[in-house]
Amino acid sequence: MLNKTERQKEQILRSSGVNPLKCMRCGKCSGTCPSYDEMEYHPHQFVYMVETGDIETLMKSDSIYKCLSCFACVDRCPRGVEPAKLVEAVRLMAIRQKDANHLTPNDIPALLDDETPQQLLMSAMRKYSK
Amino acid sequence: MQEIKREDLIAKAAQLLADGTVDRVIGWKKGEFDYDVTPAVFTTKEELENEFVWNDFCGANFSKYIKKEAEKSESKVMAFLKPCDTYSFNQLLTEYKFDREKVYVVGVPCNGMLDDSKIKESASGISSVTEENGKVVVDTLYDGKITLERADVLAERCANCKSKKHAAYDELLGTEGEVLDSKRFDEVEKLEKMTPDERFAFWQNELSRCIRCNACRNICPACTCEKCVFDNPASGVENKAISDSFEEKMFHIIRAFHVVGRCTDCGECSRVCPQNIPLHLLNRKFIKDINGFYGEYQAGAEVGSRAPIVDYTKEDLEPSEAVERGEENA
Amino acid sequence: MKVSYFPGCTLRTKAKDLDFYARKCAEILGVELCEIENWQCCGAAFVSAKDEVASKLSSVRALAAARDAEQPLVTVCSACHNVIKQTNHAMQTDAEFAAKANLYMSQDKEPTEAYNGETTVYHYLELLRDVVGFDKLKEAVKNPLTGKKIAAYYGCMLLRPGKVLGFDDPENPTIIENFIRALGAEPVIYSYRNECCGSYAVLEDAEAAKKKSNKVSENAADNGAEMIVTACPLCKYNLEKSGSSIPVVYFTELLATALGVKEDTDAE
Amino acid sequence: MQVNEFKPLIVAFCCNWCSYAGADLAGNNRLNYPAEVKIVRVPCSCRVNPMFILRAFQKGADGVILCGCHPGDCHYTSGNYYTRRRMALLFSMLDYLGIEKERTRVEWVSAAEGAKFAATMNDFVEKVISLGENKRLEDLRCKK
Amino acid sequence: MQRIGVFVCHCGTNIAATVDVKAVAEALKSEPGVVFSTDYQYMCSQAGQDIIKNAIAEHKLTGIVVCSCSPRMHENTFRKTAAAAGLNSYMVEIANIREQCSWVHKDMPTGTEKAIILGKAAVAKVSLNAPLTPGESPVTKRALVIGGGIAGIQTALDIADAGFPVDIVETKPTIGGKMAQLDKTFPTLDCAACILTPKMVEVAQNENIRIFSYSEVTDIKGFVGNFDVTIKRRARYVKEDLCTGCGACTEKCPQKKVPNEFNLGMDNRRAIYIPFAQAVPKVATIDPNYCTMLKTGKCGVCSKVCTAGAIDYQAKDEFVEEKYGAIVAATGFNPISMDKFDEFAYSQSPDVVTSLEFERLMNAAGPTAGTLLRPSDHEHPHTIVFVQCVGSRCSSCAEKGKEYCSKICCMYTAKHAMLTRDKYPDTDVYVFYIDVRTPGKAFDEFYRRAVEDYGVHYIKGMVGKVVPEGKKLKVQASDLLANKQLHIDADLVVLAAAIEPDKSARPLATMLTASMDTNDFFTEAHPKLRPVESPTAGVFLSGTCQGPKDIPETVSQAGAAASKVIGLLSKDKLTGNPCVAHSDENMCNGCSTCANVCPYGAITYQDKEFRMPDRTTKMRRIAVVNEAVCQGCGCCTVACMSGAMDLKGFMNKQIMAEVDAICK
Repeated sequence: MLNKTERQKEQILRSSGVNPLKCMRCGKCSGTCPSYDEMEYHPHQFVYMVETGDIETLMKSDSIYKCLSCFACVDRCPRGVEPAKLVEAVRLMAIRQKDANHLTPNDIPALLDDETPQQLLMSAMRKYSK
Repeated sequence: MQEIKREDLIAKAAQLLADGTVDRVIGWKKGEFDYDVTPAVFTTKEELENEFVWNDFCGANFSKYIKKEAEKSESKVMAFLKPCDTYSFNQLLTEYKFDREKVYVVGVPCNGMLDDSKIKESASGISSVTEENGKVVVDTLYDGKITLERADVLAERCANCKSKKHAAYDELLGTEGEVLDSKRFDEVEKLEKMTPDERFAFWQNELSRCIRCNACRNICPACTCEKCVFDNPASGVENKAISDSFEEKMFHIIRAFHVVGRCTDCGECSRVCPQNIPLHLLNRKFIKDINGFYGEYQAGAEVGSRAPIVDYTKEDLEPSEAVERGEENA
Repeated sequence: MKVSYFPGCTLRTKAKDLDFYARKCAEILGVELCEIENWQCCGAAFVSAKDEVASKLSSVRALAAARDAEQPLVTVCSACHNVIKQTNHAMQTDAEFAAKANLYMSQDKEPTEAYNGETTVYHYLELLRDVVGFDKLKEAVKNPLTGKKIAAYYGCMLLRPGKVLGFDDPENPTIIENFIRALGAEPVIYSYRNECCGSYAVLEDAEAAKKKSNKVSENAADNGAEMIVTACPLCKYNLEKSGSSIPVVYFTELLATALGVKEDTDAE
Repeated sequence: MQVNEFKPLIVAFCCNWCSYAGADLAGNNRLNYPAEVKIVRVPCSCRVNPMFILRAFQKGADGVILCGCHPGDCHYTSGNYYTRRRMALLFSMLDYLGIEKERTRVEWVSAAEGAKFAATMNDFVEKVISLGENKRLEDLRCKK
Repeated sequence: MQRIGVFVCHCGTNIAATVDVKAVAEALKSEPGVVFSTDYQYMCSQAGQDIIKNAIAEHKLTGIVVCSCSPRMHENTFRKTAAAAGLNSYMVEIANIREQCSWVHKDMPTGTEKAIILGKAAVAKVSLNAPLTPGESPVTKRALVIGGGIAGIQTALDIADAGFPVDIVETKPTIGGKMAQLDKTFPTLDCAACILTPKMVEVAQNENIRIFSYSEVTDIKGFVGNFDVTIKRRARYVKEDLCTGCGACTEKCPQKKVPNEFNLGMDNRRAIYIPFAQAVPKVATIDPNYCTMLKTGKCGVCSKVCTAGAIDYQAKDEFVEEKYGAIVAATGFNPISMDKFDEFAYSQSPDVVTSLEFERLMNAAGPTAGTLLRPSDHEHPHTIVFVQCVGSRCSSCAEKGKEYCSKICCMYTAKHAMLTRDKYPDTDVYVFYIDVRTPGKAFDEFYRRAVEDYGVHYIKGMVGKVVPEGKKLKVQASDLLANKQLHIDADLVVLAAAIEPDKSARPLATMLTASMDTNDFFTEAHPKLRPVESPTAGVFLSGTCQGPKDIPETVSQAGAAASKVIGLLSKDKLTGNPCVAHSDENMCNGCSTCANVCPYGAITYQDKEFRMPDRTTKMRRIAVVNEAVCQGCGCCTVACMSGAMDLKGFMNKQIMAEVDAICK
């Protein structure tokens, strides 16, 4: 039987399709990340923490909502690790929990202005709620 | 009905014998029945006048006889070659099988030959086969005269004739024809379109009838090895008769493979098969594949051409793609 | 040439210009945009998780519809382009995902044949480059934008993930620059053209988003650009909202101006 | 539940310079592949006569795979180019006769590709297992 | 009937752990022809070989099967053993029960079963073996070295010193290669030119060495000891024998705007040029892409100023054909293109340079005469960022980078950083590294000096983006130890680009029929035991064409390759491979199909008289194989329809017997 940590790790790896063992710890993902300063845990830490199974910590961190999904870390990683996919997998795991939506339709009106494109709402709902 | 008359052929042969150009003539002579015509060697005008035959059953390809005759003496031999025969003739020259100088080729136009087995399907007890007004008239012992459409009893290879043009001759009688756009691959395509199970059933049915009489091998102008691999004790596949259920498949696959790029599609193998196995469909599959994979190639179209199986390009398709492509066609 | 067309949600509302001029210009360039019937929003963000199926079905349906019409599928919005191309790639390469998606689709009211990634997806710019050809485009230009210095802003969604989208070299793209050249203007190369404007974070952290957008517009302006051209309504919104010192326009507007189908040639 | 596991018989012809060395490398790196694969060493893939392949099937092989150097890398310059043509034609013919096309394969494996060798063999064996026993080309009397 | 002995090796536990060796020996005892079967710990050991020798004598064996490791490992060993016991060495077959059995299968029953089958196949084959005797061929006592960098230079000098003639073919107008472009060398910091140019002069003066500069190999035929090589001498429009290298033409040539490849395009040269002052041969070359005379027929300035009358505008490419006994590949390397790494802004700013360009910027003979200046504005850079592993250790995308470590970058970057700090102490130098790899004599000490004595900032992390902004390069990077994202305003960014084999290596390998790995490095015959030989006999490897190397390694490998060449050239005759094709004249049709597919032209035809059964005679055309030329691929045997053509050692019957034994 797997314990909870192992189960979580297993789920993250399956859902993301990422193999963190490919990481050679160069830090290029964090070197290239535009949201680095907003994040508590940085892309390279996501990779390492998933590898070590420290997923609970990541789920609780606001970092998972700071990633812009710009995929710069994915394209620039020399080893093809795809850190952004790990961030996304962890975020999904977090918001899929009961009542854990990061954003609900009720929150939205307050955030809008006249020009806000639909796209923004759609993507925000897609990313932050289940 | 053939364009050139028997008399004209005899006259030409007699003239060449008389002026010393050649001392032997390869032609056809009557066997037991009208439709049973066999190759023969003639040396005098008299023999020719008595026995020489030229009719709708002169399908036999002389190429292999030429090889034998050319080896016999230093003097020249004359042969009548129909367009399809000339391809085999060239192919044998490509393989250094005889000396071109020893053969005098008289090209004869061909209007297609008849298939006696097709006639026999409609008539039994045949006493003679003649032609009247473009139709085939069969005299039978029991049912009297039976009239058949020529197209219905034309040999398969003639119905799908690839060329009325001679690839080689020293002298041509009558008028030269054209290379034709034949439908000879239609049957192959039909098979390709079947499911593998259907194809297997088809070939299982056909090939299991093989009695390993070796007639196909013996008539085949491409099978002119000094000694066949199936008779070669060092080959590991030596056997003269079917020894087990697989042998006929092995034999026919290997035989077809050995004539890849060399088979001119003369159709003799199917003509002589006593079991009526459509052996030409194996050869045609290879020809079709070669055309599709490596570009059009007609064995025997010219002397000295390099067959695709002994050639390559760096960009050739992979074996897996070859099979895939076969499927796309299906 | 006929192509299937997927306009996307924003092009029906806030980015009508992007859509309107795309259609007008296509006509001139001999491409018929056949809008897919009953298309549904692509969701605006591709969820990379393999176990997320339902949210990708609208893209699969659009792809299948294009397949059935035997046409390539064209998008103008860079987000739709990103989502649909990534979904198509998943359908081609992830058998488990494809099987799940097809299973869902088989429950549709009018189910189509199972879809396995047969459709070619073009962004409108790719259509111009690969199908119409920039040479042909150049010939069709009526009002060349001579002398204008224009910065192409790619952002992330046109380019990345590079291997999946196959749109252009993600580090050194040339397609919009060549587009700008074809229209007679001068492209401005600047480093931030392929960096993120931060717009996904607008609702989450507006300040952070603004910082990133400013870097982009400042970098473009510093390199001498008079105008930024983009394919993404979200980028345009964010760049403008963050106070870009130079105007931000859709590439289709620029195209329409050059082709002479836009009255207001003064795009500034 | 008792499962009667089908163990196919696979003959792999490997050229001495690339693929046999690739197989050795798979061994050096301890990369597993099924023991059903038996390798016959030939100097070059072009040494493989179609008769050998048919013979293997005749004697009960369920799959035959031929491995050679990558096109362009043949130790003998051009051997594998001929192999490629020969096998393209032969395999197409076998398919035409209704023989399952997954039973035959040509794969280019370099001396550096131990991993590819093992992966190829694993995949090939898996495919052949899914086809089951070779019934169409075997000689019943040769099989026990 | 053969009398066969079977010898099963345990290979310690390598085989015995997964194969029941005793059971294998026992099972093979009952195979037809087997009269003796045994097992032993290490068959390849002296004691093991003695067992074989004794058994051959005692049991009058006519053939032996050794079930052991790969024949690629010890086939020769056991052949020698057999020969020592008076048995023909080709009466030996190996069953590979290690690499292809015990090492790839997990459990004992499976391994044992397969080992027995492999053993049976070998027994079946050896039963049909016939004794073979290898033929002999002469050795041409001349070597060809392809590539005139430090590797080629050293190899050629060593071969020449042993008294054999050597030709060097170099594509550039001068020998010297990459080393000639370097400023200083690590870890001793000698000046590269000071140690290289004397060697270049030595080459020029050595009577045994000919240099074909500005030339390339276009065709290679033949085999070990007997290569026929065609060398294209490209027209340089200057007569080498007349040119004195005075340089008058290169000063007067009016075409001044030609990018100077020696300085990597960072300055210009003339259309007629001598690459650098110490070039060998020191002969001018006209660049036909830029020469006005050659392009338009108008100018002729160089011809007018040349007092030696060496200019020849009519020159044409010439082809030289020469015979060689051995060929050494020394084609070297190049830094990879930075096109796909534009996150570092290489294409956007001239102040982002590769390490080799930096080398030229530091060099006294470089575009800045040795003063470190930014290419853009010729100002002193005050902040320099070095980025390591650009394109090295990059597995994400084959067209982008290389999966391997380029090996030399850590050390040359340390050198660059140190030299910069030494010359310009006011400069801040940052090195972003993933790992610092310094396995070499005095290497780590060198790197530590850069950090400890010269104050170079080594930062564990990677640069993610470089943005040119005004005169600055904004470098965004991660500092993994501080867990911070850094933003550095740099004046110069230096990229340690991965190195890759020269593009000429691939076509050369094809001509040589030498194998390459997936990265286009030449493959060695054995990675540990035969590192300077190609698996193709008579072809040797020198320098970075075999893998990334620094200068000391290159020089030692060059010497090793030379010693292998000398060993080959000192032989008068070579023993050939007896496993060659042979045609049974009684079966041969003379159809020429076999000759069509022979890559070596080893098959010819002759007319031969045969006595027929009826006592007549018949002339027949038959194929004859030249055994010295045949390499034994066996392509002809399949082309031959009748099976007349067979391959000794791999006869149709033998392979069929193996197949039968496996399928039994």
